[in-house]
Amino acid sequence: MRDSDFGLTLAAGKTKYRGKFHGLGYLRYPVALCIGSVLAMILSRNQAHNALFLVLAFSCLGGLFGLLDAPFAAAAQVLVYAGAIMVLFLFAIMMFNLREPAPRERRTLRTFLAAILGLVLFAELAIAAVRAIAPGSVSPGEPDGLAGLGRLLFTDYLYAFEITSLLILAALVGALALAGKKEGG
Amino acid sequence: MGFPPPIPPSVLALAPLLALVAGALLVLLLEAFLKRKDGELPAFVAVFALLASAFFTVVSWNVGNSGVYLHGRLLVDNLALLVTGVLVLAGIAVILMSLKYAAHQDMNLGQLCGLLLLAVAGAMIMVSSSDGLVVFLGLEVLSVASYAMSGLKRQDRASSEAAAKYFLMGSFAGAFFVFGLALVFGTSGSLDLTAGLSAGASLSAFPAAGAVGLGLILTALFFKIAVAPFHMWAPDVYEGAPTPVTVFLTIVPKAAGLAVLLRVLLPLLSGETAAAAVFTPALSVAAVLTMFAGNLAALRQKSVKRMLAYSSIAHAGYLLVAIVAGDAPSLVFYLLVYLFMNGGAFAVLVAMSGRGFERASLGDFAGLGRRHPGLAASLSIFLLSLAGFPPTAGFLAKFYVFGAAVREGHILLAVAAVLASLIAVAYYLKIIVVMYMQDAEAAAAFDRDDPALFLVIFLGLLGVLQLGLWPGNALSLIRAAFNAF
Amino acid sequence: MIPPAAFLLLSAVLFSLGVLAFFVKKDLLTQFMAVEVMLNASNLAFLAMAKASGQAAGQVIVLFVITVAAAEAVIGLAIIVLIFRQRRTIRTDELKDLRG
Amino acid sequence: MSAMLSGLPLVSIVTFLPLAGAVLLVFFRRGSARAVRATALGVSLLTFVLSLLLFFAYDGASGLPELVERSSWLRGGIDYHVGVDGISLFLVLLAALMTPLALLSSWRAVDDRIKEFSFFMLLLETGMIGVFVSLNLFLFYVFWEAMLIPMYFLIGIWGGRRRIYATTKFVLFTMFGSLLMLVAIFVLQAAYSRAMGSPSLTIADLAAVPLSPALQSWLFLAFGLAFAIKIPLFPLHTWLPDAHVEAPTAGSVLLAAVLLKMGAYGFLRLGLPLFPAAAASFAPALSILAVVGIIYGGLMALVQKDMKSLVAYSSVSHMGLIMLAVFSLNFEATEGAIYQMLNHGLSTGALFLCVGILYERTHTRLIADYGGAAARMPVFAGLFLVAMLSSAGLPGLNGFVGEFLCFFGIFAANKTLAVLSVSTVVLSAAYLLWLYRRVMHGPLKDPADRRLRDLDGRELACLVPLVVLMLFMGLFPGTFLRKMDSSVARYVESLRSKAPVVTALELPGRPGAEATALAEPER
Amino acid sequence: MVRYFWLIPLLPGASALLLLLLGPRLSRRWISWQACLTVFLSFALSLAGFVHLVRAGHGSSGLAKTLLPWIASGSFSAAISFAFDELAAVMALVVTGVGLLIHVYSVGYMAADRAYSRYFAYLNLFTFFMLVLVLASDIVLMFVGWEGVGLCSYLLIGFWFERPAASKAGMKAFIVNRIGDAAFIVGVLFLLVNVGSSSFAAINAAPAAGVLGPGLVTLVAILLFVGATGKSAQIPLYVWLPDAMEGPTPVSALIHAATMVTAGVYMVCRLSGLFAASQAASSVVAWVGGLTAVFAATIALVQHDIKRVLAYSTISQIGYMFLGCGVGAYAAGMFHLVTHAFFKSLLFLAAGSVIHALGGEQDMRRMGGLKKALPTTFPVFLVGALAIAGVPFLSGFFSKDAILTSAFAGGHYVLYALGLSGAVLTALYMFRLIYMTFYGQTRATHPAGTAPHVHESPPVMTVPLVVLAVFSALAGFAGLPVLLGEKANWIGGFLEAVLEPAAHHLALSTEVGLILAATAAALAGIAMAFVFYRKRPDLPERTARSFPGIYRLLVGKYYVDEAYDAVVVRPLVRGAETVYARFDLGVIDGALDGSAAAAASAGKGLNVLQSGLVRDYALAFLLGAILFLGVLLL
Repeated sequence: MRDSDFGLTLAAGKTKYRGKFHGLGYLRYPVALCIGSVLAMILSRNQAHNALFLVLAFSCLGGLFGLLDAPFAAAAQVLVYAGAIMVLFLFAIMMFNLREPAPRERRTLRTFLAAILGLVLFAELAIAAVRAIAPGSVSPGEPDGLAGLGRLLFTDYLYAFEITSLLILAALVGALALAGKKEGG
Repeated sequence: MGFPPPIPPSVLALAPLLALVAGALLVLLLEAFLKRKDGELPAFVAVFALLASAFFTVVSWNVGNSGVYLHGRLLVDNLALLVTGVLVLAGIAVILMSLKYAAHQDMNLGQLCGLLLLAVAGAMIMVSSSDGLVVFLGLEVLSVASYAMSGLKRQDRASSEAAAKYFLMGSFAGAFFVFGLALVFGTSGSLDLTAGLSAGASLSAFPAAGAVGLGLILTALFFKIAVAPFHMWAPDVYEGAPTPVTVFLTIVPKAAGLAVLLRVLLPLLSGETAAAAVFTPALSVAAVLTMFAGNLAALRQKSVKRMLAYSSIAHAGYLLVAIVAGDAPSLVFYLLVYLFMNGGAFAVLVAMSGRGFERASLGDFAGLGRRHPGLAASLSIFLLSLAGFPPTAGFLAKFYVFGAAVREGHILLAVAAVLASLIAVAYYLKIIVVMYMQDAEAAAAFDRDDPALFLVIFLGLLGVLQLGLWPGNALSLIRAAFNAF
Repeated sequence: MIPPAAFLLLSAVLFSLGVLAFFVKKDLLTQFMAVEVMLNASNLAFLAMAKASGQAAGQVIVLFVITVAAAEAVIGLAIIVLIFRQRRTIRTDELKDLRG
Repeated sequence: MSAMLSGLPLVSIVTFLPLAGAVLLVFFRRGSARAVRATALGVSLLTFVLSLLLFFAYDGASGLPELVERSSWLRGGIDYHVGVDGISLFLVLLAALMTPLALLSSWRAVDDRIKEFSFFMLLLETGMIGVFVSLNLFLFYVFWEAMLIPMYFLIGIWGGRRRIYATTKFVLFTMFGSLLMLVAIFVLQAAYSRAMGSPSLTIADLAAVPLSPALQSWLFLAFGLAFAIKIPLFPLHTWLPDAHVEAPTAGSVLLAAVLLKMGAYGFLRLGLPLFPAAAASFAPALSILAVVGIIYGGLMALVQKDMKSLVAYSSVSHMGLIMLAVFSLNFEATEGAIYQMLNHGLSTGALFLCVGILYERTHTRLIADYGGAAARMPVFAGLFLVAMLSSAGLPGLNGFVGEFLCFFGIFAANKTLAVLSVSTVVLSAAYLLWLYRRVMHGPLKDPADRRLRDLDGRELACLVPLVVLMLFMGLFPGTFLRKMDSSVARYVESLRSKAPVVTALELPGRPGAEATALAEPER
Repeated sequence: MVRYFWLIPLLPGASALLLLLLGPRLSRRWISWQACLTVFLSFALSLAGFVHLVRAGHGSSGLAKTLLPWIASGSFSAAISFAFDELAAVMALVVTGVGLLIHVYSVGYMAADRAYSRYFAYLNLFTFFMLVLVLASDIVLMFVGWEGVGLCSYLLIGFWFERPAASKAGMKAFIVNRIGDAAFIVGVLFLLVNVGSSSFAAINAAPAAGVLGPGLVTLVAILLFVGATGKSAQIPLYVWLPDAMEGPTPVSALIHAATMVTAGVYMVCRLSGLFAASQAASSVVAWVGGLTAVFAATIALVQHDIKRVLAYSTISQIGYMFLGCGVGAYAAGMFHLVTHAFFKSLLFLAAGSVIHALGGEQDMRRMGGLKKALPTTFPVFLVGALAIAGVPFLSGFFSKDAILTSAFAGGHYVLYALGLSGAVLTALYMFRLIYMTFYGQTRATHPAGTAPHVHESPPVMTVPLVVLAVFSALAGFAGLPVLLGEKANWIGGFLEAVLEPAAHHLALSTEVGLILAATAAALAGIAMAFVFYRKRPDLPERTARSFPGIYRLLVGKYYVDEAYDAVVVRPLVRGAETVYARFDLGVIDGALDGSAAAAASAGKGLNVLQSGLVRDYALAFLLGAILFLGVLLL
C-alpha cells in the first residue's frame, strides 16, 4: 500500500476501505484504544475519569512508542507520564474535591466553531503528515540502544539536558512562590 | 582584542548564562535561608548577576566571540549578543522597579528576582541558539518563570487570573511548537531551525510538511510576541500581572521571540524564494492585524496599564514589519528603543502605585502635570516616543523600521504602519490630555522615596533622548553587527 | 511493516483531538490535560520521524518533551491551586475579571 | 558684515537658542513668573536680533543656500545640514519676530503655568525655525513633526472650552498627512540609494533622482497631502478654525503667522523641486482647489460669529491665493507667494493679536457681543484698521504688493483662475470691514463698560512693530524681493528645466524691465 | 520750484501722518493751520507747475520724477514715480484748490467736533492719495491712489462711526468700490501682461503699436471702466454714493462731489489712447454715462434730503462727463469735471452751511424761507444752481454744452437727447431744491416747538463759498465754444497735448442751434420748478398722485438697493451660512469625526471580542494558526 493512499483511506472512513484498516494489523487495537480513550476523555464530564482515560491513552501511546523502536521513550512515557504526571493530576483533582461532574455542556457556537476549526486543523496537519516522509525515504537505521541514547544525552544534548534542569528549577521555584506556604501568614 | 581572551571561547560563550544561573541560585538560597524576607539583598545580588552577565556579553562582543558551541546547540553571534544586551537591561530595569513595589504589593522580592533571572536566562537561551529543541527549552524556561511571575501578587485575583490565562494559553501554544518541531525534524532530519529549512527553501517548491512545521513553530512564537490573532491573552495578562512583571512581559519574551523569528525567517525571506513568496504576505497581514488590533482596542481603554498593554501589542506589529523587511539592525534598534520608552512609561505607572494599591486608571492621572510635573513630563516624553514623535528615539526607531520596509518594497505595509501609528497617537495623547489638560479631583499623595525607580525613569529618559538625537554609537554598533547599510 | 506515515497521521489525529478537548473542557485542569494530549501527539510524531529517518535523536527529544510536560504540570498545578484557593473553583470561564 | 560673522554657526544659533532658553527655564523656580516671562522674552528677542544678522549676512547673489552648516549626523544620508536661502530667510525672520510678540501678547493673558507656557513657546520657535533652515529631508521632517508637540500643549492646556477636541484634531489631522509624507520620504530615500549607489537625504541631492512618472505622482501626492493639510487647502481646512478658536492668543498668532506657511514652504522647498513633472500635472487640480479655497474661505469668513474663526477662515482664503500662486509655476507668482506668506504672517498675526487684546478685556470672542469699541479705544482702532487693511491688500501696505504679484503671476499662468482669485479683493474687504464695523463701530454696546481701556505700552509694543513693518513692506518691497530674486529664479529655472509642461510666462520682450520702468518719463 | 512738484502729494501726506500720530496732542489751532497750509503749499506748487506748462506751451514734455523703484519682480515692475503734465496739472489744481477751500471751510464746520485732528488727518490723507492718483505715472501707482481715496472715503463717510448708518454707509462704499476695483485689477493685469509695462505712456501707445489686439483693447477698457463705475458712482455701482452723505458735509463736497468720484473720469481721460482705440468700449462708456445722467436725475427729483439731491445730482453730472469721454470729447469731459468741481462743491458747502444753520437738519421739507436768514449762502447757492442748471454764461453752461455738442457732432443723437433731457431734469431738481429751501415759509421745527435760531455761518465758511461761487460763475470761460474761435476753447487746447482730440466739427448754425437748445432746456427746467414748487405748491403732490407707480418707483430709488440686497447680498450670506453648516461642519467635519468614531467603534468591537474567556482567545489562536498554515500549504 502506498503511503499516500493511507491518508485517504483513513480520511474517507471505514465504510469503503474497511478492509484496508485491517492493514494496520495488530496495531489497530492500541491505536483504536488510544483514540478511543482520548475521545472518552473528551466526552466524559468527570475530571477523575478524564484523568484515568488519559492514563489509558498515554499507556497505549507508550506501547506504540515501543513499536517505533523507542523502548526508553516508551518506558519514560509510562513511568513519567502515565505514572507520575497523571497521578499528580488525579491527586489535584482529589484535593480540589471536584467530585461533582462539570455541568452539562450547552452546544454553544464556540464549541461548534472549535469543532470545525479542529477539523480543518486536522486536515492541514494530515496533509503535512502525509507529505512529511517522502515514499521510499524510509531508511530504518540501527536502533542505538539505551547506551547510545545515554551517550547522546550527555554529549550532543548535554546543553539541552542542562537547560531542563533550569526548567525544573524554574518550575519548582514558581510552584513554591505561587502555591507554597506563605511566610508569616 | 589586543589581549588573548583569558577564558576559553566556549566558556565565555556560556558565561552570560552561567552568571545568571549562578545569580539565580544564589538569590534563591538567600531567599530560603535569610531571616529578613523584606530585605533588598536578593535584588542587589540579582542586579549584580545581570551586570556580570552584561559584562560577559560585552567581553564576548569585544573579543569577537562568535561561533557554535556545544554540538551546535549554543550559537553565539552578534544578534544573540545584542539581544542578550537588551534582555539584561530589561532585567535590571525590572528589578530596580520592583524594589519598593514588591514591598508595597506584598510580593516576595527574592522569588521574583530568582524567577526573573531564570526567565532572562531562558530568553537568553532562546536567542543564542538555532536549535529547535534548545529554543523550545529556553522558551519553556522563560514561560514557566513568566507564568509564576505573573501570579506573584498572590492575594490579587487579577494577578493569579493573569497567571492562569498565561499558563493555559502558553502551554497550548507550546504544544504547537513541539508538534511543529517534530514536523521540521522529520522533513529536514535536523533540529536546526535555519539550516535545514533554508536548504529546503532554496528548492523551487517549499516542502509542505516543513512549511506546516515551521508554521506551527512560528505560531508559538507569534503567541509569545503577541501577534494578532495570537495576542488575545496579552492584554489580560499584562494588565493582571504586577506592573514590573508587565514590563518584563512586554519586552523580554517579545525580544526573544523576535530574535528567534528573525533568525529563522531571515534566510527564508531574503531573495525571491518560494518561501518568501509565502511568508512575506502572511507576515505582512499578521503585522497589519497586530498593529490595528492593538491600537484600535487601546483607544477605548480606561486603564492606562491596559492601554499600554495594547500599545505593546501594536508595537509587536511594528517590530514584525522589521521582520518582513528582513532588516535586523532596525529590529534590534527598535527593541532597544522600545525597552527604554516602554519600560519608562511603565516605570511611571509603578511610581503611581503605593502601599497596597495601584493607580492605573486614566482618572488617576488627572492633573498629574500640576502635582508631579517631573513624573508627568517623563511619562509624556515616553508616550511621545511610543507615538513616534521626533526627536525622541521612538521616531527614529520607526523611521528605520518603516524605512527598511519601504526599501524592501513593502510600501503598502509601511502605509498601514503609519496609519496605525496615527491611531496610536490618539490614545497616547489622551493620557497627556488627562495629565495636563484636566484637573485632578483628589490629589493623592504617594511615596516618592524610591531612588531605584527614579533611576530607571531617568535612564529611560536618557535613553529615549539620547537614542533619538545622537544614536550614532548605538546605531553603528548595531549596523556593524549585521554589516548592513 | 507499518509505515511511519501512519503513526504520523495518528499523531495528527491525537493532536487535533487534544485541541478539541482543550475547547470542550471547562476547567483549568482538564484543559491542561488536553494540552498533555497534544504534547503526547508530538512525541509520537517525533518518534515516527525518528524511525523514518533512522535517527536516534527522536527518542532523546521525547525525553525532553516529557520533562517539559512535567515542569509545566508542576507550575500549572501550582497556579491551579492558587486559583482554587482564591475562588474555590477552577472553572476557566470564571476567569474573566480581566477583559475588554 | 558677513566677514565678521563667518565662523559663527549663525543659523544653528538662531535655531537652537530658543531651545536653550527653554531648557534654562526648566531650572526656574515655580513661583518666579516674572523672571520666567522676562527670560523667555529676552531669549526670543535675542533670537530675533540674531536672525536680523542672518538677514544682513545673507548675500543672495547666487541663490544657493548660504551660511550653510553641515556635519554628518547619522548614516543613511542623514546629515545635520542647515542654511538659509532667499526662500527661507524671511520665514525664519518671521518666526523669530512673531515669537517675542506672541510672548509679549500673553504677558497677562496667560497666568497659569507660565513656566510651561514659555517653555513650549520657545520650543515651538526652535521647531518653526528648524523647519525653515533644514536642508536635509530628515532634519526637515524631524522639525516638522516635533513642532506639533509644543503646539499641541499650547492649545490643549491654555486653550478655550473645546481645546481638547481642537488640539487632538489638529495633531491627528496634521499627522495624518505628515505620516504619509514619511512613507514617501522612505521611498525617495530608497530610490536615491538605488539610483546613486549611496544614500542621501539632502534635499538638493534628492531632486536629481530619476523617478518614474507614476512613482513621482504618488510621492508628490503624499508630500502634497501633508503640505495641503498644513496650509490648509480646501477641503482639508476644518482643523484650522477649531484650532484657532480654541488656541490662546499666542498660539493663534504663531499658528497663523508661521505654521501655516510651512505648508506652502513645503511645496516650494520639496513638493515642486523634487517632483516637478508630477507637480506640473497636478497643478491644475490643485489650483482649482486653491481657487475654491479662496472663495470658499472668504464666504465662510463672512458668516462666522466668532472673531477668531472669522480670521481663521480668512487665512484659508489667503493661503488659497498663495497656493494658487505657487502652482502658477512662474517667477513673479512664486516671489509673490513668498512675499504674501510674509504679509499674511504679519497681518493675520496682528489680527489675532487684536482679537486677543479685545478678548483680554471682555472675555468674549463673539462678534455680537461687541460694538462701538473704537470710541473707547481709538489707538487700538487705528492699529486694528491698518492690520485689517493690510490683510485686505490695500495698496500702500504690504498686502498689496504680495497680492498683486500673485495676481500677476497667476494671470500669466491662467487667466480664468486669476479672474476668480481676484474675487478675494471683494470678499476680504467684505468680511473684514463687516467685522470691523460690528466690533468697532456703532454705538457702545454697554456705555458703562469700563473694561474697554485703550492699549497699554505692552500691547503697543506688540502691535506697533507689525504695523510699521506693514507700511515698510508696502513701500519698500525691494528690500525683501532683492534677496529672494536669485533663489526664486534658480527655483523656477530648475522647475522649467525638469518639467517642460510648465508653461513659461511669455511677455513681450522687455529686457531690463526694471531699468526702463524707472527711467521712463510719462510721455 | 517746479522741480519739486513731487512734493505736491507728499506735503499733505506728511501732514496726515503727523496728525495721525500726534493728532490728539496738538491744539486745534495748530491742526487747522498745518492741514490748510500744507494743502495750500501743494496748491501753490501745482499752480507753479501749471504756469510752467502753460509757458512751455505745446510740445513740452511735462515733468517726471521717480521717487522709488517700488516693486520689481521678474517681468513685473512698478515704480513710485510722478509725472506732471497738462491733464495732471488741471486735476491737481482742482484737487488742491477746491481741497484748500474745503479745508478752510471745515475749520469752521467741524469746529465743535471732538475728533478734530482725526478729521483733518483723514482729509489730508485723502488729499495725499488723490494727488498720488493724479500724479501717478504708472497705472499701478495710480491704483494706490485709487484705493487710497477709497479708504479715505470709507474713513470719512464713517467719520461719525457711532452712528450705525454712517458706519454702514462707509462699509458699503468701500465694498462696492472694491467690486469695481476687482474688475480694474483684472484690466490692469491684462495690460501688464500684454503690454509689459505699467506706464500710461506705454499703455496709451499699445493699441496703435499693435501690442493689444482690438478685442483685448475693448475688454481691458471695459474692465477698467467697471472700476470707474465703482469709483465714480455710475450704473450699476452708484449705490454707495447717496449713502455716503452720512459723512460730514465738507467731505461730501470734496470727495463725493469734486474730486474722488471724478477719478474715474480722470482715469478714462488718462487712458484716452486706450479708450479711443475701442469704439465698443467708448460706446459703453458713453451709454452708461448718458443713462446714469438721466437715471440719477430722475431720482434726484423726488428726494427730500438736501444732500441726497446733490448726491444724485453728482451721479448724474459724472454721467455727463462719461458721456463726453465716451463720444470722444475727453477734453469736454475734463472741462465738465473742473466746472462741476467748482459748482458742486459750492452747492455742497452751501448746503452744509444751510444744515449748519439749521442745527443739522437735512430734510428739505423742514426748511424753507431761508433766503433772508442766510444772506451769503443763498446767493452763492443760487450761483451754483444756475451753473449746474446750465444757464448761459455760467460755467456749467459751457462745459455741458461742450459735451452735448460733441455727442451730437459724433452722430450720437440718442445720447444727445438723453443729455438734453437730463439737462431739463437738472434744472428742475436744482430749482426745486432752491424753492423748497430758500423760498416760502419756514417749515423748520425745533424740539422745543420754537423756531430754531437760524444764523449765517462764520466767515471761515462763507469765504470759501464766495470764492467757489466766483469760480463757478467764471470757470466756463476757460472753455468757450469753438464757434467763438479756434483758441476760444482754451482748456481743450491745453489738454490736447495729452488727450485724444475730439474728432468732429459742426457747422456754425448747428452749433448755435445746439446752444439754444441747451439754454432752452435749462430755462424750461427752471420754469417747471417755478411752477411746481413756487407757484402751485400743491401740484407736485397731485402729480405724484396721478402717477403713483412712477412716483413710488422714484422715491424708492428704483429699488436698486433692495434688488441688490435680494439678488446678491442676501443669497450670498444665506448660502454661505448654509454651506458652513451643511458642508463645513456637516460633511467635512462630519467625515473627520466620523472616521474617529469609526476607529473608536472598531476599538469597541475589539474590546467585545476580548471577552476575558480563554476559550475565545484560544479560538482566535486556532483560527490564526489554521489560516497561517493554510497560506503556507497553498
